[in-house]
Amino acid sequence: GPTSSADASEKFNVAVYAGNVVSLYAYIGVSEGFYKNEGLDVTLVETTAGPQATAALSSGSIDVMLNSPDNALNAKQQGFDSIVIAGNLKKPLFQLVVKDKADFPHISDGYPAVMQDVVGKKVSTYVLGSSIDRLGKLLLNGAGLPTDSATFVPVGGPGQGATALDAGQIDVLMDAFNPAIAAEIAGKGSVLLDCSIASCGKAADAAGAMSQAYWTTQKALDKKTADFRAFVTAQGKIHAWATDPANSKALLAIMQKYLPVPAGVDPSGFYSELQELMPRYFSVEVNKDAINANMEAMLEMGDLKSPVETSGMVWSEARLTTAP
Amino acid sequence: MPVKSGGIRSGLEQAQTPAGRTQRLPLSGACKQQGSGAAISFSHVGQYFLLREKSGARAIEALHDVNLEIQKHEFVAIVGPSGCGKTTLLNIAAGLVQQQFGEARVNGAVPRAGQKNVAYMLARDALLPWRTAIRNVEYGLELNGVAKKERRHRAGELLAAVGLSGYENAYRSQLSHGMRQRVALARTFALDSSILLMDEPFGALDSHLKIQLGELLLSLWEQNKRSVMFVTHDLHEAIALADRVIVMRPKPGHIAADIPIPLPRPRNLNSLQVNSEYHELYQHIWSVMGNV
Amino acid sequence: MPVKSGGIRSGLEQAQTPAGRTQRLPLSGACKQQGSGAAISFSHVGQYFLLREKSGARAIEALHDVNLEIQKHEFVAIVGPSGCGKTTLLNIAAGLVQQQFGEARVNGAVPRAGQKNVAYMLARDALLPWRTAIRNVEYGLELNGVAKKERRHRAGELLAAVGLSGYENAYRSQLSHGMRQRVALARTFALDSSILLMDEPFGALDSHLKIQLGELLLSLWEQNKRSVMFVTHDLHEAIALADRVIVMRPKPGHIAADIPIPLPRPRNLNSLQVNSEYHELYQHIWSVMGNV
Amino acid sequence: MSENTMAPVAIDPDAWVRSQLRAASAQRLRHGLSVWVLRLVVIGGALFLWQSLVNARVLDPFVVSSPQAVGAFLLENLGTGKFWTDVQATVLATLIGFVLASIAGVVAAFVLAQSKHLHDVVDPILTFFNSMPRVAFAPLFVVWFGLGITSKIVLAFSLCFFIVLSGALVGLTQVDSDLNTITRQLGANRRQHFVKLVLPNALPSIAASLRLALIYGFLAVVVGEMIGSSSGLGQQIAYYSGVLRMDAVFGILLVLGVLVSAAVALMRAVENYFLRWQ
Amino acid sequence: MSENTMAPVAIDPDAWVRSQLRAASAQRLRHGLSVWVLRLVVIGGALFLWQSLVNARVLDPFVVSSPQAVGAFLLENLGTGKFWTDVQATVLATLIGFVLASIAGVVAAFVLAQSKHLHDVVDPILTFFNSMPRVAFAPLFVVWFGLGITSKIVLAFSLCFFIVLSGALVGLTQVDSDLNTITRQLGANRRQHFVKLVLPNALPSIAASLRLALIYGFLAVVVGEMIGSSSGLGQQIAYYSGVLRMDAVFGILLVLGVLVSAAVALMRAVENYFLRWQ
Ligand SMILES: Nc1ncnc2c1ncn2[C@@H]1O[C@H](COP(=O)(O)OP(=O)(O)OP(=O)(O)O)[C@@H](O)[C@H]1O
Ligand SMILES: Nc1ncnc2c1ncn2[C@@H]1O[C@H](COP(=O)(O)OP(=O)(O)OP(=O)(O)O)[C@@H](O)[C@H]1O
Ligand SMILES: [Mg+2]
Ligand SMILES: [Mg+2]
Repeated sequence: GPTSSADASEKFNVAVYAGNVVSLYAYIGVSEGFYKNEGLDVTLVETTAGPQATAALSSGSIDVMLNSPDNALNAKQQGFDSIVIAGNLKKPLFQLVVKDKADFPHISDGYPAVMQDVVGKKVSTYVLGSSIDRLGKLLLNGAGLPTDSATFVPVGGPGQGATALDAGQIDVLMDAFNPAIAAEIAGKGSVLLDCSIASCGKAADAAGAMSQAYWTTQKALDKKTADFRAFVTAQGKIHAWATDPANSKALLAIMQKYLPVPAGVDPSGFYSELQELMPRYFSVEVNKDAINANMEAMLEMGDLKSPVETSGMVWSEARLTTAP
Repeated sequence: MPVKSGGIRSGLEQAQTPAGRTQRLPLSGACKQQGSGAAISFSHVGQYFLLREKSGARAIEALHDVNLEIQKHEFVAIVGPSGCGKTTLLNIAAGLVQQQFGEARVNGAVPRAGQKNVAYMLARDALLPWRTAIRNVEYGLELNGVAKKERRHRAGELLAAVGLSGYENAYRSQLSHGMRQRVALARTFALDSSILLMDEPFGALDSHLKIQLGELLLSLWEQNKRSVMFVTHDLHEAIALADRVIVMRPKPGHIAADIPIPLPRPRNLNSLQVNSEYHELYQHIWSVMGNV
Repeated sequence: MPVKSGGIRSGLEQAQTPAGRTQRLPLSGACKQQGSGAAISFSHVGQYFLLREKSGARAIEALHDVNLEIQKHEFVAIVGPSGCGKTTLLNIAAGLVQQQFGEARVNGAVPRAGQKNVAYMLARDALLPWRTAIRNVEYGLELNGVAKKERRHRAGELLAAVGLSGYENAYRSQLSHGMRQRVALARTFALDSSILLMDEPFGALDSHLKIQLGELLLSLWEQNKRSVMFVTHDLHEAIALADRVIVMRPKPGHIAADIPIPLPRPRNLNSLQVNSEYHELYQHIWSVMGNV
Repeated sequence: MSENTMAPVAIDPDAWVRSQLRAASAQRLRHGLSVWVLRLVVIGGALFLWQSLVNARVLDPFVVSSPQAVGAFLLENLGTGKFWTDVQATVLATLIGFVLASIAGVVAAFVLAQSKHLHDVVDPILTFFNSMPRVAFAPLFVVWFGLGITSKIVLAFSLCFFIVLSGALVGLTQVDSDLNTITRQLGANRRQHFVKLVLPNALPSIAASLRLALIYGFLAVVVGEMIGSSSGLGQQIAYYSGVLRMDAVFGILLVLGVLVSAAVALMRAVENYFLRWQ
Repeated sequence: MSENTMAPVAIDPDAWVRSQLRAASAQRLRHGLSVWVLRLVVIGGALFLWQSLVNARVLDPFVVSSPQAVGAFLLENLGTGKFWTDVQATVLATLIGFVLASIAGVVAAFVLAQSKHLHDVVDPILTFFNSMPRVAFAPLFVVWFGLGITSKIVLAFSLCFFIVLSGALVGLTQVDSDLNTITRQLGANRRQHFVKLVLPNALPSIAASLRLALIYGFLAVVVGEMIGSSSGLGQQIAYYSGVLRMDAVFGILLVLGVLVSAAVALMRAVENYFLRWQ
């Protein structure tokens, strides 16, 4: 209950993606003691896929999870009381990397022109139906191309696409930016599209504007309100710390610890690029519009059968994005 | 001394009627009462086995209207050609096969596998390969909760009695054929069962050992007032040991003769060799058997 | 007719010296030449087995300085008490056991398992349980590439010869003990091996069948000029069938006597019963065996 | 025992045989019926319990779906071509992997059964490879063998092979020594010794391991498809669990269960034919 | 054969026994040595090949890492407390799941071996559950049993149980009928019949299935940890493969292989002790 926040250590389980840059703030929170300072004894539970974590959330074995709005919308439609308490990303997470630039003559023309080159190619995705898969289809859709004009190949999860690209199993790697950067630095390919820099079309930009956030359930929220309040406070402090240039050395150390450099990749280049890109992505604000944009896109693509009531999906105490 | 009962008569009677296809109707009440005092009784026992062939199946009549009573403390030997149903008859008494026709009784009750007081020695040794000789002899004692020290002692004595001291720790694979049979024999003797069913127990032994172990069997039989149903191929052995010799014949398996052996007890098996009555009995039964 | 060789003499010689711990030095060249013409020869064969006990291990001397020659077309029977090494000797001839001392030869060569022209009939039936009786008899023929039709024909004939027509399609589990042994016998006879090694082949059979199948064995032996090494516990059987009876004794297993059987051939096994020479031989060997 | 057990011995063996055969087939029928009735009762009971618990909100349909929803999903999808294409992809990959692994497993077991020395050398190395979680290799297999059927076949092979090897080794090394002796003595060459004695003797063990291997073959292919594939039931499971459609996930698992059960039943029938002597 | 095979028969049986025992232990030592040398040659050769192919750029270290890199990773991490905590978590979950499944599997096999009817009813239902890819259930297990050790134990159990059941059933139903008869006849009750006859007779089959089950128990736990866990080697594999640290992935797989091999070797030693009569 609310009084329990007085306890020095309140058990609090947070599901994050194993070794993915998206989990960076949670890693900072644990290693810099931000959670402890708020009276939370946080255990990070590493998972590889959102649905697994959603199941764990429903059982109460975790308290909060990193999730994308489309997963949350799916869950909501199945009768699950998803609710977002804090943001995490403000840009689409992924980059597109291609093995051979020569096959992509429009590479310098930016979106949407480059998408013509993707037609007929094999594009990696984690699993069919995953957020990254959906964003890929939004990119095609936004460029006026049918969603099946490229072949989406599920490679299992983050990181595995890089090896598949290298082995020639796919032509285009679509992945979270740390594996994408790694692939590029290791000379496995070149960036085709980075939606954190260039616009990737209205729909994709909107849908990706909160591509990952911290989600929980209304039931859990009612039970442990004070803990969630403490968690959100900690997220704010983490953001402030991470974006303060004074902490860049400590941040590098955390990255080195939690996001190890892949084999065959130059560490200095990898970390400097990570550090440079990182501020463009992270935010602790919740973007209501991103939830609605996601829903519209999903309705259009048939991933949702009917609209979902989104008004209750944001916690009243969450920090909201101020309109741009 | 064995009690001579109607068993002999009915057996001989049976031998005189050709093995017909139709047979007597249910037993009379008198016959039933007779059975109650016997150690083992079979009345009108019949047994078929199904043998599948390429085209359909056919019946093997392993036993046909078998009537036999073995009294308490009687030693009955059964002889007869291979396949005449001797083992099947033992199996019925042991409760391992449920006869299809007629009735069988052991100590007045329907035979049941694992019945107390009945020891069955199979024609094959059936030693547990993962146990040493002495632990095989102990097996029955162990199953009946005899304390470790006592059963080890008893097993050691019996192994010595069958001539196997020194082989206590040998596994089955390290024993000769006859040695295995002797271990099985020791295992059978280890329990003081009042009824012994024995299927060619000395089949793998040489004549000297046969005599030696025959005398061991007779002494155990006399001490403990046991009843013995003893299947053998060796007519000499049958006559030397038994009170009655039952001759069976095949196709279908039936009792052809039931011959009392009036040799005096206790018998010295070595000296029987020079006993003329013994040789006469042998010639008589041999001729009965030869009429097949 | 069997050729009498030095085998007898050396065997009797052996019987006269007590089985000592030290023995003769290597064979002379003469002895070696003798061996070359024999079907089977053992010279100075010795065999130990290791028996592990709780405390350490001990040696069982299964064979001690065994010298024996079996000539081509000779029928040699081996008798002796259980555990005296008869099966071990057969196993050496069959190439299944490699003797530790001395030399063994079969048709002049070192024995080898699976050697052509040697048939070994084990004391246990060793039928394949997933094959029917007739397919068990065919087994050896099949392994030697005999065409299906021919082997089926031959197997059928042999099954009939051992009294099992009608049981062609029975599995091992459906046969009686003696029937299984007869199937194994038919399997052994199916191949025209020139050397037969037989370990108590009639052990599970009644006396009538023993005579019947003994005559079958003799006729096959005479027709095909085979050599037979025949282990049995039945001294009557040994004398009735063999040219020579070898008496073995245990602890350590050695040859105690080698006795020629000068009964005329061909022999009618039934009429031997009334042959006085036969009975004299029996008494003689029995007394030799009794001296253990 | 009542009077009628003392009835006269049967009059006519032929009639007895006929009655026995009739009784046997009636018994088989009765047995089959009672077995099926019981099975249906068990299954029906389980489904009823499932639905009731969901209806009573003891179980959360979000997590465990419900028989009704699963049924609706199956009704809708079982007819579609896409569904059967996926079934085909999964079954084909499994069968190829399974058959190859079975042959290789039995052959390897045969080779290892020949030489204790070789066996001792190779065994821990095999254990070592077998002990690595093959599922962790699935992405590597994707890289090495592509996203198509080959990588699933390899994954299935890598599981089935060791199961068959292990089961077959038990069977192949447990030959009765008398049968061994007689077979060698009758002049069998190595091939005959294996084909006529060792193999039939090992059949029960091999059959059991083949059944297990088939099951794990399906499992491997499905997991492989879940991890990286463009078709197959596993890919469907991954997709539907990604969009939290538990009704669909359960529906596909149900189809898989039925498929595998049917395959196993078929294998058992073949096995019973070969082991009818028992 | 040379003259010396015709030497006099051994003089002293005691001396012969001693020489035999000496020869046997020397032979064991020689065998052990040669086996280990060969194993090391095979393993060393494979490592050398791997490293050379990477050095020659035939294999890409990005994809397959290299023995050197793996070694470096292990050197760095084997000493750390975190690593051993993970090892402990994985081993503990596996052992608990394995032991429970072994007992349950043998008991279930025993029950099914008692009644053909029950067996016939239950068998397809068991097959059905066994045929469902348990990995697809991992999220459900997480819901039911949490993210801690329990869900991994359950996953391990769900794989091991069926492997042990299947192997034990083969062993338990293949009892020599003579031994069966004699044991019943000597007055064994049900428990004794099982403990003294059926169980020892089934030991080779059970032991083989236990070995296989242990291996799959590890696999299940690792996969369970990969899917969602806060500790364990599987979680490490998921983590490092997400960040493309193939050296770490291979290093952890290596550690797993060594762990499981050691466990299997231990089981084999126990097995040999019990089966020394063979
Ligand atoms: N389980 C069975 N299935 C089919 N037939 C059987 C079965 N058991 C026995 N028989 C048949 O019953 C008959 C009698 O067999 P049984 O074993 O009683 O003979 P037996 O007198 O003991 O012969 P033996 O002296 O050879 O042991 C034989 O014809 C045999 O084939
Ligand atoms: N594999 C073995 N390991 C240990 N000892 C053995 C082995 N084989 C045989 N022996 C021993 O060798 C001796 C002779 O055995 P063998 O089987 O040759 O006797 P046998 O004369 O055939 O006896 P039987 O008439 O009982 O069959 C016995 O003391 C036996 O214990
Ligand atoms: Mg019999
Ligand atoms: Mg012998």
